[in-house]
Amino acid sequence: MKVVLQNLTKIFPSRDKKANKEVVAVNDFTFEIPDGQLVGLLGPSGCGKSTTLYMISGLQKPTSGKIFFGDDDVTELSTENRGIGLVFQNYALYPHMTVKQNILFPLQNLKGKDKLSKQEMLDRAFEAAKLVQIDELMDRKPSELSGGQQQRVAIARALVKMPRVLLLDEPLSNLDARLRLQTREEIRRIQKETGITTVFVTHDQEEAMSISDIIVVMKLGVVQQIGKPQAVYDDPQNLFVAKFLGTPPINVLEGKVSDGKVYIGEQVVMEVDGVEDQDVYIGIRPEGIEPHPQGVLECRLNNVEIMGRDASVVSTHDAALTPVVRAIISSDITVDTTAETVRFNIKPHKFFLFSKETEQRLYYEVKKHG
Amino acid sequence: MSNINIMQERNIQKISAGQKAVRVLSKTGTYIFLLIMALIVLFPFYWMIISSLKTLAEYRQAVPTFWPRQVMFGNYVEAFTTAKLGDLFMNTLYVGIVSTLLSLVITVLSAFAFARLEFKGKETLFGALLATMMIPGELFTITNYITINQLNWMHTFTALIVPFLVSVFYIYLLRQNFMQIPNELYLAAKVDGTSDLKYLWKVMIPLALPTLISITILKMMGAWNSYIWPKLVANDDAHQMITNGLRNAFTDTSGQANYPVQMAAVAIVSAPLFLVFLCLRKYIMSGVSRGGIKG
Amino acid sequence: MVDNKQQWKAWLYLSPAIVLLLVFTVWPIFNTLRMAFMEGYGNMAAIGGATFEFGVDNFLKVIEYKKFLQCLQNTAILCVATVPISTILALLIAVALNSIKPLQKTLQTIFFLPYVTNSIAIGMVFAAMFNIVGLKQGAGVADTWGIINNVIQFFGGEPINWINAGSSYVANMVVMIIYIVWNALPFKILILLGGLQSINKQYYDAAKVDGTRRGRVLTKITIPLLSPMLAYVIITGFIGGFKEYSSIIGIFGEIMGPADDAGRLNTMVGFVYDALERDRQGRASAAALILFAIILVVTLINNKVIKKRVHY
Amino acid sequence: MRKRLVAILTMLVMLVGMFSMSGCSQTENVPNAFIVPEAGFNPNEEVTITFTHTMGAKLQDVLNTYIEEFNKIYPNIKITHQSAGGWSDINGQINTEIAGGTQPNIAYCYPDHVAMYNIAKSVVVLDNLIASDFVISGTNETLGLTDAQKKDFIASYYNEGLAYGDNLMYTMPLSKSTEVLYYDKTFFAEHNLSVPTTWDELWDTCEKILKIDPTCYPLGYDAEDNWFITLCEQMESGYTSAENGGQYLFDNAKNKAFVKELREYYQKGYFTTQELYGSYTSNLFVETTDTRCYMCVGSSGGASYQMSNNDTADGSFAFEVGVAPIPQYNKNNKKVISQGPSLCILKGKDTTDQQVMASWLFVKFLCTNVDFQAEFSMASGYMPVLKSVTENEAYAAWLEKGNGYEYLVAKCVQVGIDGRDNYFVSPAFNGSSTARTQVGALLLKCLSGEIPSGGSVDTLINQAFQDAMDECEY
Repeated sequence: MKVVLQNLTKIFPSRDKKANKEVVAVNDFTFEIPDGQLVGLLGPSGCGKSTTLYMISGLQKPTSGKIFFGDDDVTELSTENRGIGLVFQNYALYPHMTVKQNILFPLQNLKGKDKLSKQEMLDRAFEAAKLVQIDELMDRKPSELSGGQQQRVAIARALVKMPRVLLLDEPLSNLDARLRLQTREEIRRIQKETGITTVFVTHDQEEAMSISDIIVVMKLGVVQQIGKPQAVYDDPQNLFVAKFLGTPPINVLEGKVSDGKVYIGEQVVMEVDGVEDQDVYIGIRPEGIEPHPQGVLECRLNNVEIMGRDASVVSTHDAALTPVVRAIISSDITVDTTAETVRFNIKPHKFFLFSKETEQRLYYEVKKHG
Repeated sequence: MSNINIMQERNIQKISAGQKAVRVLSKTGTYIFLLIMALIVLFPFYWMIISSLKTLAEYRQAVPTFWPRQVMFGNYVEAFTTAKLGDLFMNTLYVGIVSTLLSLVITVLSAFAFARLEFKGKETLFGALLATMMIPGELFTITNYITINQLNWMHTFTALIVPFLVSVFYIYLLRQNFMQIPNELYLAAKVDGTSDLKYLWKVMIPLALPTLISITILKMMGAWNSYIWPKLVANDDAHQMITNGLRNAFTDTSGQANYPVQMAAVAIVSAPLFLVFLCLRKYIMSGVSRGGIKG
Repeated sequence: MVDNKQQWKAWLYLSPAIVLLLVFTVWPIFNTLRMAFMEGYGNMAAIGGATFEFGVDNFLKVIEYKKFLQCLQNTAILCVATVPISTILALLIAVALNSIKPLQKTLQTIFFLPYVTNSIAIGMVFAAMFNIVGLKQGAGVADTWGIINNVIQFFGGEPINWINAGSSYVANMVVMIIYIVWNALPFKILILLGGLQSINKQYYDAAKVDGTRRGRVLTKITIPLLSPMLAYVIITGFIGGFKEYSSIIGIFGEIMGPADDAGRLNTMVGFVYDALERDRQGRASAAALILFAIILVVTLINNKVIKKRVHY
Repeated sequence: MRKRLVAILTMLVMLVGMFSMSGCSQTENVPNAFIVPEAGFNPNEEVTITFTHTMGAKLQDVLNTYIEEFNKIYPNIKITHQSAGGWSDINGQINTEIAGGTQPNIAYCYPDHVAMYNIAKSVVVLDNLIASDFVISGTNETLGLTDAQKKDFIASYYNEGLAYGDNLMYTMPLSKSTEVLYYDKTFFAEHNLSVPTTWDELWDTCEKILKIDPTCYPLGYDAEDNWFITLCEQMESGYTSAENGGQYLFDNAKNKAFVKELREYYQKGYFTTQELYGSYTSNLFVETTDTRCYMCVGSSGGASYQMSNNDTADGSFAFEVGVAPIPQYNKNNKKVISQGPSLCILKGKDTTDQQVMASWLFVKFLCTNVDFQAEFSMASGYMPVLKSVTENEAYAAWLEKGNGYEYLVAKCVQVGIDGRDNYFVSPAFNGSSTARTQVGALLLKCLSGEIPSGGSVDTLINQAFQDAMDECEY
């Protein structure tokens, strides 16, 4: 089932009546989620990602725009008729019901021709429980489960009625780091096994990148970029996206383009074609620079952090907007840690220019790089 | 997992229209139900008001009138002037405030002991306290009256305040509330060397504030409505409480009440209570809801 | 676990409450017991110098009373009928109130109003609403049928003699039930609405996603989550129901029944009052103790049932 | 064993009481008889006494004026007074106060209440005080009542204090009301009807009225219990007796017969009562449009409720209200019920003789002061208890005064005063109020009850009497 969002807009009336300021939570969002894909809505808090999710679920009504499931316009359709499954951030498991009762609950709501026999319901419930590997816990109450187990129950409950679309609201935020890794793989697996079109919301870019087929980066209600995670990472369309994706974060420096040359301070770090002369922000991924005695970018060396396979060269630069300039290198490469400065070479495909005025990406062709 | 999607094959248009109709209908139904119930609930209140505006003769009529033929605002003036409302009000306020404060202290200490401390016979004692709630209190009146008399408390505010300082019900309510505050907080406070009282004051009381406010309001309403006991132990001018003052002021020769004036007086003294509810509704609501629901 | 310091502290904190309870609750209870076992005890008579023998005569007298069963029956019927009706009605109102936005606060305030409305006024209104004035025996005519009968007639029904001379027991009981339910509503609505507002909205969103019908949301989600509140309301409702007395005076006056059948609607507490009025404290105490035993048993059963059902 | 003891004691008390009547020595052997100390009342010793009543604000004003008057004679007696609320309140309050030993010195009372206080032996027997010829120094007054004062009391009111089964005097009458027959004088004149004086005449009149206005109730009777008790008294058929701690005598053939008769008249539509009608019958009486009633028996103290409307176009009254004594059964045994507050003096173990005597002096003052009696009567609409009040100028003028509501009150008072030789009070003992409630309910049941299937009217009546007796004797 593909899901189409057409010019979706949500405006909340201002809480402060005197100020009379409206809050635009989602602004003109248009997007088609292909059938069977796992889509991550990504952005900092307040970016409208949850609102979008709730509009897809039907719990909130869009101010304008349309939502289609397949070819059906479901904009006016209420939640219960949309055939979705929703997993809440804190799971919303009914505390007075056992796991089994929780999972059975959606099935017991079915009526008319959808109505199932008791045995069918039980079979389906166990099937769903097996899928999320909680079939051992069916008679426990939610309060007797760990966070990860509760999460699985919530997913099972959302899946058991075979929804057309599965929606997950910050599914991993209540879990500890190890569980988070494990569960996100689990979500991925389940989604692939069921083939249900799935949308999930997260503020953790790593999480989104690691399991999504497609990610949607949002900021202040406006979609910044949509695409496959790697594509977005490799080709950010603006400074925000570049900064938001990637750990450690991208290094950002101030610079300018003059006469086809890219300057950081007085240093020319690259020569490019197709960019007019202007002040720019320069984004360089940590893996996009490596120490080289003749490197084009000179920074003051702070220290080198060895993290097993990789090492991280931490340095500073006056033009940097980020507190440090970081390079991720293979730990095989040795760096003279006693030196005052370090020079880097830059890999052109990890080197992005953004207009200082619009923060939009400036595309260029490399003429020469150091 | 079976791949039959049970949610497919639906006539979206039809469902869409249907659900809208259902929504409108159910909203309308809800409002109609609430408004009808509200009217039923309001009726006696309305009656009190119109009764307070009738003449005694009209009030006694066989066929009650729904709107006074002759609107007697004079009843309100009479109620206000005959009954020395000012004095009554101050007495009631004094008793209400003092008994509320003392009662809160006693209730908080007891509830704390029952909720947090371990001691022998705790369950038994608590059970016994709850059992006392089931005995009709009217039986206690004479014994308590004799006690008050022997303590030489007749015609004092003490007699109005002390016998009702302990309410098992409030202790129960507050204990339930305290029990919901995680024990870790108490243990942490102990580790930090915080004294019990400081902990109570800094942690428990702020967390239980809505309940304490509810107790305050119930207690004040109690002072407002108490009648039989004050009449017995302190019905002199210096200590008379508002309900007693109202009841006594408007009787005629045969000991019959002049109801319209009495109703006017009741309406006058109900007003402050009503205002208090309006202002503190939020606290009252959350105070009574703290019975043990987890979010 | 139980260290000495805590023991000592606990009793210290409890001491003000315990002292006051001993003086103003336990001592009167003890006195009640004493009077209950003194045959024919009367306070006035005691002051007058009469002496009384120890025995269970008071209890026997209570049970021998011709209308004792009637009192018990009235009390039981009022309890059994009013507690569920008022609880369900209060629940429906609270749920409805919780589900609306415009007017919610106004309506909430209205439902609280009876709290500050004087009880004298309420009793009189109810009596006036059901009272028939000038009923001609057998002729089926009256000067005024009362508002309730007017409504019945409007819908084409036959007027009913609710509370006047010649009215039936069933009609009397219906009036009492309506009155008591009405009286009990505000408190229950307040408690239940407070409870509802503290339930996490996500449970309802979750239910909505699953297409749960309103009725099922109520029975499967709201009621279980509200169960501590409901338990509280039901238990206090029963205790209050067993103590029912003043509401009957409110409608029927001191004779506790329609004019031609005094005492038909008398209750256990009414019996206690009657005995007190005739200087029969012994009998009153005995009856109160019997009542206490009954309430205790019912509450214990209640607790048992509720423990099973209540989710905490 | 105990019963016998009680019986013997009662006998003894009665014997002593009879002796006291014949002799003039103080009654010493009565348990709570007050014995006037030889030193008598000391007018120089400060004494405070308390007085609990049910007066509203208006009457309290009158009372305060006369407390001042009283203090001119006895400046050493300080009187504090308070209202206990209504009639139903004062009894319970004083009961509790007696239990705590804090009863007031003087209390408003009805006979039922006194009977209850008397169980605790808290009521001062007044005989010795009344008989005392001790002259209070500084005044020319005796402590007791002079013969003239005694004679000035309307005898039946005065005798109410003796209605406790032992011939001892417990209360002094303060202010009284009775039942009177209100009738539509305009209507009676128009149709040439005469005011009935006996029940037989009344039923005839009812029949005539029904012919004129078939939808009316010719008679309305507000208080069912009073009716039953009055008929018992008029027929001398027996109601209750205060002897031996109280006896219920109403379950007899004569009473059953009159109840059966009343049922017939009720079924014919001759009358209605407050409970049967569903509202005060005075409302029917003053009504001029719908169902009417042309005669109404009600309290003389409730005259204001019997006044016809003056909301006609020209402000005149819709009809003139007449007031007459209630009908009698036997013209040689005229009986009218007497109601209204009396005063009793209470004592506890801490009460001093000085307090009792001071209380007595105040009670005596209120009951025998013509000016107070007149003013109280005018303020309350109740009747004075002294014959000479009618000679009081202000009072006479008030009785003469001719218009509206006050006129009607005055007329009621006049009828009440005229009938002063016929008053009775029902005996008082612990349980007499139960009897009152029960006969009221029993009358209603007999009037309107359905005849049980397979039985007759008599079955119904017998059952009703039996039930009432059971309740009384329980």
